[in-house]
Amino acid sequence: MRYFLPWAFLALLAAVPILLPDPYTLSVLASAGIFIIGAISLNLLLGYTGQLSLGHAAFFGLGAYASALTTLGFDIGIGFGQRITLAPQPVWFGFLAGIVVPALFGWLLGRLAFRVRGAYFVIITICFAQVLRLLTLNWVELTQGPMALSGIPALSLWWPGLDAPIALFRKDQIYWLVLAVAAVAFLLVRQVVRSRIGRALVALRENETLARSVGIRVTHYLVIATVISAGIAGAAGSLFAHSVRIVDPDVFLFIYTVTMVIMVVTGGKGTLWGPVVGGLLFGPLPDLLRGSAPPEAQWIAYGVAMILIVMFLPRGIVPAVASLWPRRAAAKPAAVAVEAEG
Amino acid sequence: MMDQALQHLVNGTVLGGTYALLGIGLTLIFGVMRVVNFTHGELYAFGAYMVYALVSLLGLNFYLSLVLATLLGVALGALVELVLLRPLRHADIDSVMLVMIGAALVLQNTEMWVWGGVAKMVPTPFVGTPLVVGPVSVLPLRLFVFAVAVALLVGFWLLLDRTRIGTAMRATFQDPQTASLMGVRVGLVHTMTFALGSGLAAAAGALLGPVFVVSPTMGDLVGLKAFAIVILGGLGNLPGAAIGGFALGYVEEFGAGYLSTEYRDAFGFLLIILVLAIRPQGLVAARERIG
Amino acid sequence: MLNRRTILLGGLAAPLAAPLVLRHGLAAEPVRIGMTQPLTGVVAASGNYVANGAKAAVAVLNRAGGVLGRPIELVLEDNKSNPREAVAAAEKLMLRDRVPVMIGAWSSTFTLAILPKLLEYKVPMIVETSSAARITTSGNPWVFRIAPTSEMEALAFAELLPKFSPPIRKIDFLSVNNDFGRGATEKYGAVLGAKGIPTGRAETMTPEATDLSAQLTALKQSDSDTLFVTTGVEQLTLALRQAIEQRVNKRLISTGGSFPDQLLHNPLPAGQSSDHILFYAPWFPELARHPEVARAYTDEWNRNGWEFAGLTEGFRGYDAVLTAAAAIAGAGKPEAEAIRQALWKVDVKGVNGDIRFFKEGPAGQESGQNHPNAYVVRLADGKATLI
Amino acid sequence: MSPPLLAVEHVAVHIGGLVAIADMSFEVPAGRIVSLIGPNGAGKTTAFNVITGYMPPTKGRVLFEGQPLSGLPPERIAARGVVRSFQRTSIFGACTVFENALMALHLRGRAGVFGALLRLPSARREEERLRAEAVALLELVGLADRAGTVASVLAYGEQRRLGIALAVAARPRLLLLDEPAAGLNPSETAECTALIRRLRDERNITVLLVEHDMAMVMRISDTVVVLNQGRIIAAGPPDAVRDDPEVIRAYLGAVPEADGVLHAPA
Repeated sequence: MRYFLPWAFLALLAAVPILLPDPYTLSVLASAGIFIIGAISLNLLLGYTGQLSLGHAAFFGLGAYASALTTLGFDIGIGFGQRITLAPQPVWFGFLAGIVVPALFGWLLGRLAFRVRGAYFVIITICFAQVLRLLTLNWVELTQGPMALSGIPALSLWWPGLDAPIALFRKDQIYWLVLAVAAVAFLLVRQVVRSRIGRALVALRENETLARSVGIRVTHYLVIATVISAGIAGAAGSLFAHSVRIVDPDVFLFIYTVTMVIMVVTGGKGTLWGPVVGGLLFGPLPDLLRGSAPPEAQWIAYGVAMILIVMFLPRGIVPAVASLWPRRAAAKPAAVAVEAEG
Repeated sequence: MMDQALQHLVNGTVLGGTYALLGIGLTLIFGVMRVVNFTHGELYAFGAYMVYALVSLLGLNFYLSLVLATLLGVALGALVELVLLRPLRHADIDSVMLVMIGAALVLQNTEMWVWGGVAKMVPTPFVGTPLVVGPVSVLPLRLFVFAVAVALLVGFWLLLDRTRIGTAMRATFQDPQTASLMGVRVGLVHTMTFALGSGLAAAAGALLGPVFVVSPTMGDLVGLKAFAIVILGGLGNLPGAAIGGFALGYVEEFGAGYLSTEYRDAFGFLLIILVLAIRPQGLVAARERIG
Repeated sequence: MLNRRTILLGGLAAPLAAPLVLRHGLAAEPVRIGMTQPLTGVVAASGNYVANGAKAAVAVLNRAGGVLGRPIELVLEDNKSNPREAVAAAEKLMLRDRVPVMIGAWSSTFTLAILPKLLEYKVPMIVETSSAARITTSGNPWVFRIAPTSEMEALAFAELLPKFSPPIRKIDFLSVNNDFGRGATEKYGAVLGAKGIPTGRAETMTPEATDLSAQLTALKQSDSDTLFVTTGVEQLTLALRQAIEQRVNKRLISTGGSFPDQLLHNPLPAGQSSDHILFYAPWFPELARHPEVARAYTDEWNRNGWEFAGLTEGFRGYDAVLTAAAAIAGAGKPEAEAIRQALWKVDVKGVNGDIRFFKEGPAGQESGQNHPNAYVVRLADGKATLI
Repeated sequence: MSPPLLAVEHVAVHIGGLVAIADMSFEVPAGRIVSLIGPNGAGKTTAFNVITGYMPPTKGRVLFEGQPLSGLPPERIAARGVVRSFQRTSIFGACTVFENALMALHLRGRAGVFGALLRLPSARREEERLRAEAVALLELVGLADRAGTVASVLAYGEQRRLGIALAVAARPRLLLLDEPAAGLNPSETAECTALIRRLRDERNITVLLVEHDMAMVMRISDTVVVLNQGRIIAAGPPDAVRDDPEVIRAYLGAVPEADGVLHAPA
């Protein structure tokens, strides 16, 4: 039964474009889905390692820019009369770059930031995203700065026997693409969390001193988590770039990190389903409110939700709902699931 | 060449004064309450909007408006502390951070709702002609802003050094448990600290709003820069925050003058990453604290 | 550090759902004109002026009976000074509101972001402000620009060169870091360079920058006699004020048609003046090409109690709506393709002058471009004079 | 004679201006149970912190199997085979007892990122092995029937046993136990003593012990090292140390507590 439920849920989500072929609804859900992928990746850091990383939009934005620039190509001078030129590459190369580049930056940030903890760590991650925003804003030769990278091609599918690749333009195609990536991201995080690595992360979160005494290498595992998290967030950014088809430096804004944080915290950090639940609640909110309320109302609602959740439901919705079923609550106290499966 | 350097020095000093004001408020709040205050930038914007409202809409005197805006900032800070932080006094630092982020969202967007998205300008009684001394020129308004900022810094230091509440704050800063055993009312100290820190941010906004423009997003970058300032000086280190404020002023001004004007705002953040990579406790040793 | 923009994915969440309302057969059904402008964010002031101008035109036209015997409805969407939001707003206008013609989107960046969507959904757009050359040269047959390109503006300015005394010998630029500012730096530099006037320094600033002291200190070191400032109205005011503060002793000229209205209330210090390249000079409506149109526009504006200085930019929205209405009338029906055809034939008496489109861009898929007029207004001690 | 398993050579630790350890040298031969005793503030826990890498020595060095440990972080030292328990109860409170055991078995596994992400067969086999080891570990300390319980709700004595289990999980060759019997009643203390013996005899683990229960120390130790004010004042078999006049003087200077046990939390 428990093995079956997630698959039924996935099947239901996959059937949405058939049951409800309204393009507007689909595009709202797809946009929420991209953020849910971001939230799933943030949860690995925020929930499982317990490190409040507030620079997550950096990885999302890096993924978007890396993917867009690989697909569009670039030609930049690096001083001393030297140039770096990249001819436009196929979109899936871009998607790959959108995962690898943020992962590399995740490694770099992890090496640097995990030297400190607490408030220092939080601020260094914020600064990281801010530096990237200012870099993309000003390195016009590469990023077009505030003029934004536009004309990014849509992702496409091709298989043998097909004359030309199918570009994924339509809203239902984009929806399915996002759903597929989200499902893969969910499974990846689940695998990590239920492995020896995931146990090491939770051990570090619960008691770093004790964890070190049993031989868990702190920086090593925190960096691994950051790299995986950054790669998944980058994939979300790449999906964003190829579906909205324009990227501007504002993707690095703190507010987008905050959006993901709200999803994770509301749903329940350190639970696999938390970001999904939080994302489904908050993802479509801006579009539900569009037209009926000014954009400020949405952010005020986000802010109030954040305050109320932290004050009155600090573990989030998923653990609270799970505790309604006493059997499962006893077995899984917001920690890592290690009991035998299947 | 020398002329340009002198001008940058003057600009950096004037800028650094307000940065120091911002940094001290933030670092005081962290030092006493262990709260990373994400609303700091919004209090800055709040101060600026209050001056705009008082001067342009109510037609009050400019100087009086500055005082009132600062006091309103103190009141808003006290309110935030009582409503949000007091119930969370024993919560972990991350939860408090999340609540403060939520509060900042609410504050900024309320400002947006009330005042609209178009930037406002505040008329001042100062003439637009710069004062010229040798190769250097500076606007009287900026000089006034700098003088007030320095006066506030000195006044703040006197408050900490000479008054009972100041002593209580310093005691709580150093050791909250001992302070409460010695009869310091920690709750009151927290409210006062947050109100005072917020007041300093509002004062900075009230001073700089008329120099530049007043807009709902003006607190964004400033809030982040305030973090940069306190990290430069070491979190919870008051003299460090003042030094960090001036350091950031000079780094931005000279960096923009001699390296790149485009990356002006990035220098501070790059510096933070460098500082944390090389010397995580901040530029100024963490042991020097209040008093 | 928080920003209030609607969620990142507005572009994806384009409102495709069209309300299933039967539109045809209702006599009083209004004709919709879509418009997207930056109503909030760093260039909000200009965007609001242009939007007001459009509202004024709709009011004036509706009093005169509307178009095709139906009232005109302006559907206005905020693009929040952000290209991504511009796409979202445009998609909402074209797909949910089903507007047959659009006006937008102030900045070249926002307009360029929208262009592919015009091709995708086949709706014509009248570009009222954006100056980047590639808007009309990229082969998009749905684009009709009434605003001048940076180059047209520079050429118009070059004709006024003899009126400057002492003459302009060497120039500097302080430009916002986007198509608008970069275009001005490039085109004015080239056009004036061809006239033997070299460029000294060219500095840039991000759209949200407020402290420009570093750029100005650098510009002060240059031996040029004239500084061109190109940016939105808020930053323009800051730049001029701070230029005086930093004693940048050069002739100050703003380009692009923005006018720093705050300088009317809070003038620059006595003896300081600034020159502004404008496309409508509201102090002298009688000098406009069609004084009666300019008068009607100014009267409607003042009736609403909007800020006087906004007139210098608001005319863009006014002229754009006049153009759209003329095209709808010419098409005989509010349908996108018919309006596109009709736009090639319009001859509108606008506030700026006559609006007619000539073809630009690759053959077979040309965009429309208008040839507007430019004025230079000198502002000193809060008073304006026409040069 | 082969080198001792652990050799502490002229270690000194200065914290701020204070001297926590002035000059300390002692050895722990393989297969023995060595106790480190001394009154409050003698520097025992500081010694543990230095040996296991939580604190750098100001002077001197620590050799394990003839190789220096100084400068290595705790997790590396654990990987070498030196693991400690903590004075204050230290467990992963929010996790179940079984999860605690699995987490502590970290060094017994090798699976990396790809094994985890791709669920390679080798990684799955390893998981099965680790689960079996976890069961065995919990049986060793008598907590097998509590496997599904959240650790924070265990009784105090059970938490202490779990703490020891966590330290033993990585199969250290040298186990450092910091006051394992503190707060235990006499029967629990007896169980604990038996457990330590079993660890040495069955699992071949050498033990360095800090403990205040003198009866337990005298019963279990092969060698007793006495610290006072950061210096070693005596070392030798329990009987010899018990009668050492300097030791008696040092302890009479300390205040015996109501239960007759000398407490010296460092």
